Amino acid sequence: MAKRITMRQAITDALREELERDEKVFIMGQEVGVWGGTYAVTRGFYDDFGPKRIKDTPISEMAIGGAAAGAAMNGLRPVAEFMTINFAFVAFDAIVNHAAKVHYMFGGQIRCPVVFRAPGGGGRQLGATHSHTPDIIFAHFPGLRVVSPGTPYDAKGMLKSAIRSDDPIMFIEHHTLYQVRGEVPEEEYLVPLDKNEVKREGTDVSIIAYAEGLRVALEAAEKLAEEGISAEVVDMRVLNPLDMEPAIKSFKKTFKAVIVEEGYSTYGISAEIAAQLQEHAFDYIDAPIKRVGQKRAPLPYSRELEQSALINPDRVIAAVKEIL
Amino acid sequence: MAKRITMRQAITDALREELERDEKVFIMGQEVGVWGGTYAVTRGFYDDFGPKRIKDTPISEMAIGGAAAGAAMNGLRPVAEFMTINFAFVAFDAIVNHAAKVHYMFGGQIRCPVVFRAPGGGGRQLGATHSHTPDIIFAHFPGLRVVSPGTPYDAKGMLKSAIRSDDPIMFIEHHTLYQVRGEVPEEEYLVPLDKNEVKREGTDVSIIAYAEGLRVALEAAEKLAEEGISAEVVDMRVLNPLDMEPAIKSFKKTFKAVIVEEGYSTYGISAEIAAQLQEHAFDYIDAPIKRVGQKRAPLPYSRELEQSALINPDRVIAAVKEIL
Amino acid sequence: MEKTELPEPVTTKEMVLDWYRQMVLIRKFEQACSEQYQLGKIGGFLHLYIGQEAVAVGSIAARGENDHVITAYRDHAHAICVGSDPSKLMAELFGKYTGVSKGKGGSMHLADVERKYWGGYAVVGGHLPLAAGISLAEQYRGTDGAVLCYFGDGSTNIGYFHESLNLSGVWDLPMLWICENNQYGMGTAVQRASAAPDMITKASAYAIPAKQVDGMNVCTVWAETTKALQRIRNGEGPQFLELITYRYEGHSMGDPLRYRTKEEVTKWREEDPLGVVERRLLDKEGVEREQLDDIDAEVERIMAEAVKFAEDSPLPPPEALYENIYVED
Amino acid sequence: MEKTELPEPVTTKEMVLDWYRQMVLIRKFEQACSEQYQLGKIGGFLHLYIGQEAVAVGSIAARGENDHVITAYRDHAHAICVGSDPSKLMAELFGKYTGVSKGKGGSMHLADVERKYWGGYAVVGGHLPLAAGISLAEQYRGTDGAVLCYFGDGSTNIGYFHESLNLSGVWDLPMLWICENNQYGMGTAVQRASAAPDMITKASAYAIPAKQVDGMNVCTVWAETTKALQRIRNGEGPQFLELITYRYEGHSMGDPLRYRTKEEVTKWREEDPLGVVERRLLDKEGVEREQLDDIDAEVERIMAEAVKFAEDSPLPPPEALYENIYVED
Ligand SMILES: Cc1ncc(C[n+]2csc(CCOP(=O)(O)OP(=O)(O)O)c2C)c(N)n1
Ligand SMILES: Cc1ncc(C[n+]2csc(CCOP(=O)(O)OP(=O)(O)O)c2C)c(N)n1
Ligand SMILES: [Mg+2]
Ligand SMILES: [Mg+2]
Repeated sequence: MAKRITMRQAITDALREELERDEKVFIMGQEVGVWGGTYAVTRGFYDDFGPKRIKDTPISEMAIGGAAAGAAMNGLRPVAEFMTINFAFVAFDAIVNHAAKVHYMFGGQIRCPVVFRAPGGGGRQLGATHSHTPDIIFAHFPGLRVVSPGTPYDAKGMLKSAIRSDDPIMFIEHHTLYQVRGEVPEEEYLVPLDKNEVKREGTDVSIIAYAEGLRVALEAAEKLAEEGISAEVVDMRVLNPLDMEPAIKSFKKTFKAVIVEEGYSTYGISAEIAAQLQEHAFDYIDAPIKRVGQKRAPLPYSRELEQSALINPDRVIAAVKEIL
Repeated sequence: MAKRITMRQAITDALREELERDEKVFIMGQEVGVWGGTYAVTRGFYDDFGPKRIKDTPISEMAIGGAAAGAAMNGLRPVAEFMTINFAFVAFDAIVNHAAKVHYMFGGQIRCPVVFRAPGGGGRQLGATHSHTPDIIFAHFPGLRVVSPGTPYDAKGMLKSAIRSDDPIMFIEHHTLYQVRGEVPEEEYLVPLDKNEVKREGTDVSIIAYAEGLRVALEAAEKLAEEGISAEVVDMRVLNPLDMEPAIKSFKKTFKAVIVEEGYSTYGISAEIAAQLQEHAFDYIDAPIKRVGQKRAPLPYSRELEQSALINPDRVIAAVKEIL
Repeated sequence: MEKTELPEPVTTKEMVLDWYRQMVLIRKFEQACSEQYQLGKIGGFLHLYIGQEAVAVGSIAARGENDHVITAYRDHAHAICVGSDPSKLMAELFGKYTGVSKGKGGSMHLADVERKYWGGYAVVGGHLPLAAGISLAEQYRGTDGAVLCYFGDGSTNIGYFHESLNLSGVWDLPMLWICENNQYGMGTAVQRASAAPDMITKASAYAIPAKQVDGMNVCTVWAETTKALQRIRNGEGPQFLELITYRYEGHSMGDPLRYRTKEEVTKWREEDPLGVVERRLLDKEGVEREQLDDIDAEVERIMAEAVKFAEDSPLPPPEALYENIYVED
Repeated sequence: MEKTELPEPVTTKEMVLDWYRQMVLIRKFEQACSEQYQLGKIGGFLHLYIGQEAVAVGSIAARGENDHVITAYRDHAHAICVGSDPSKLMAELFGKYTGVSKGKGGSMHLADVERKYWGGYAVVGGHLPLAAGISLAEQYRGTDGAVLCYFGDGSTNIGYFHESLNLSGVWDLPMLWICENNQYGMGTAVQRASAAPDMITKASAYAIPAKQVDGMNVCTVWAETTKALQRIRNGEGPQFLELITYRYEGHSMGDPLRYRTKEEVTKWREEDPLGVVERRLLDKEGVEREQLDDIDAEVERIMAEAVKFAEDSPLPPPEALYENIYVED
């Protein structure tokens, strides 16, 4: 039995199920309690689980990042929410230089099973500081698992796996996806944190994407199909450690690739994917590997101007046609 | 007339000359004054220029980053030193979300001519948190100029240009280079902040690198020459906005490239370079573009183990031979 | 540094009338924003200043010509107080090219640098070190300029606050730190976010003289700000004011308001800063009701114009996306 | 929370003797490190604790079995106090696989989690929120465990300090914040970095009870720490101790020491914590000189062993580079 729910609901369900399953799991962050979460992801949790399990924090990102890591080191399973990923910049050192390092630096004595949740992305007219898709600045660092689901099914299954994992995890949500609906089974399931996969089969070109990029890629593939172009869409929901296998396999089948990400493709996630494709599937490369990402400018407030900088199916389709 | 000086001396000379040239230039940072700089870059400055121009700060990276930006906004020319680039993580938001954004976000009303100096790199047995080469996490953001010189000549000329530039600049030094000597003219000169260049001519393969990577690349090229292999070495000292032209030109000549960087090549600077080469010079690509960077692990303390993770000429030579 | 006794600054009828005008303008501006937001003309986040008008008006009225202003994302009022054209402000909120920030900043990022207003900043606390740097530049040049830096009660819990106030103390910067204590940071009441009983306690950790002030009375705010700036110019170092006030509306549009009671809001509305200054004018300054009505009418005209200007203004051209990324291109 | 009066804890001769032993062991350990560093056996940064021994020994002696310890990079002493094997500590400094952190951490990153020692952390202030989180876990489980978190005077100026102490106050965490005020942060004297006159003033910004303590007298340190921990267990919330002490050596190896005078160092050496405890034992506790000599000799043996063990231990195997990056592989 399955139901169609939004990505927001899928994340809410995952959190609720894990809170109920394991007493050690708790949530901390700004406005996650009384307010119910500024994206309403934790609405009702405060009443149902109480202040011990659902902790409102001061506006103190450094302490949120560090205290969540410390609680994890000492046996709890914190899910720390950054109101948006932009504010995780303030906690950057706590995340990449503490949570991500303690297991290695102390020779395995310490484990840090913390989950950092953070919604990111542009398109909401929030201006240059509040619209980042900075996923690569986290994926760059070994020791930190970085995942970013693109469907409600994956969001629920991966978040549950993340909470049960013994490693520190950056769980990146793209807020444009919160309203997107998808099939989610009634019964419990988990999605692994180390496997990427093909989300749509095709033969002419590989469109490699994740999160909001995946949504755009699937839409583009749909339109391309109408024109008789068969695009395979590979989901890169696991960013670090990066699982390239499905992408390489797909590329060896289609000989052509367009990589799509919501953030800047320049110095972005897609740069690494392109670099690995040409290196590991060199004999199959038939055309330049294209990248579609946010245009190389800070995001402006003005709606039309901001929209002009973002990815969309047409830009993906244009890129595909360039190499067909 | 030219003299042979170390990179450290070149940076010291650049700072001193600019302090003398322009009253608006001042230096702030931890231990830059009384101590003389923990890397001795500002030794003697405190006595010569006094506490107004050479400002010791508390251990407050967020305030160092933000106050330097604020002083720049209001007409001064601050050179803010982070003792090491690892501590710039704490100031990450101040650098990429404030200094790098104010000009754009306020429609050009504000200018922020600040220079952030930060030495980085591994190889000194400082452990996982103190050994980063995280250049990409800064280069990722438009609005922030990111440069990283590999020779004393460039270090001096680029730092002087940086101090005179009206844009915020991340000036990244790799501490392994401080002792390296090179020719520097007695008379004043500047090196532009938007031009990369060939540092050694060759015909068989392009080795593309910067900073410590450049040093290693040049050493590798030397050894390769002894074996009759002619490597062209391209210096990518300008990381953002990225000037790809010399690299693409070189690649179109040699059809082969090995990219070298001190940091992780995975999700690193070299990923972007590889991605652009295959895209912009597709018809010239003759072999997989190889990357040589730090092995994908946090850096350990133990000397031998740490050394085994770092780049060296032999790893570059091996990569070159794989594609020749 | 010894805390000197300063004479009580005296207000004139003209001053108070002008403050009334500004406060009405702010309130009507915010109401217009709210309407235009409902109409979809304004996007992004919108944080209204309604209820807090006396804070910006009274304090900015006290600034000298070399003094600077900088604040957070709740920044419309401060722009109006420094004298920015309401039309250009509204145009900015409409995302138009004629806006103060060319449509790139929006509600949270209004600035008017010609008027020494460095703008609104949306990352909590991020503008505090900028303020310290701006004041450092004045000190460096030896002017008598100071910086009025506004921030909320919730912002005092972020590292930026700590590092910036300490730096201002260590470097003896001409900084006036102004905490707009409106009782909440989003849905979090002060005592749920701050271990300290009040904001002025925090200032003592940096040996910065601090005073709690009634933020609903524009005259009091003006008087205390005047004295604080005087102290800075007397060389007594950075100063701190905690202005007790209240935000009538939600934190931003779409606030579920689960965290406070209607009763609480009503209680605060009774000491509405506009009512306070109105009573003062009518009862103490001998101003006629008509005079105030004229002002209200004038403000209505200004706001009607502002909205029309915003409506009629052009959007930024597509190439504006790439303008102002770097100064040198 | 009312501050209760607590009885003065009383020491026994055996306790003081043991503290003497630990202090001697720390000093000899640090001296050995210094020698081995000169010999090139130890690399990276090396921060010695010489002069501050009474702080770690006296405070950690007061901890209960459920209490945790965490500190910064000046972390050898704390490891010795929790009972870590000096041989495994020295092996870590030698970068050997037998070291407490398998040679991956080095001097700045010693840890011994079995003994509830969470280690040394090299990013200034970075371990303060970790400490808050560790204590949160104890509170969450309802144990009587508390966390002793050590940090320097210079570290109180970073945002981490502010956010962590405030959080401990708001959440009422079982935290004992211990400031090792050794007068300098690298070359920066306290008053050049902190606007506040002393460290305890800072604690008041979080409504955390704080006390200044003579950090050169191990018995005083023990007594005050005992009481502070008692207060935490009584439910009086987080506590703060400022231990006045001094570092005799440079900040780390190769410190040019331009920032202080020989006279100042001599003055402080006169109240050498080892001298203080020695006099206490000989004059007040009726201990014989021979007894102390025996302890010194025993420590010499332990240190000789430690260095030999480190020397003879194997380096990490090449594949260790990729071990412990993730728990699940
Ligand atoms: C670093 C950071 N964390 C979180 C946020 C989200 N946020 C925006 S405003 C706000 C509340 C600030 O409250 P306060 O400082 O009291 O100002 P007020 O809104 O009451 O004027 C929060 C948490 C942010 N913008 N920046
Ligand atoms: C965030 C950060 N900034 C700067 C440094 C460099 N640094 C290492 S120790 C130190 C001084 C710390 O002084 P204090 O807290 O008093 O401790 P002490 O060394 O005196 O024990 C500094 C500035 C660092 N490690 N981390
Ligand atoms: Mg508030
Ligand atoms: Mg110190």
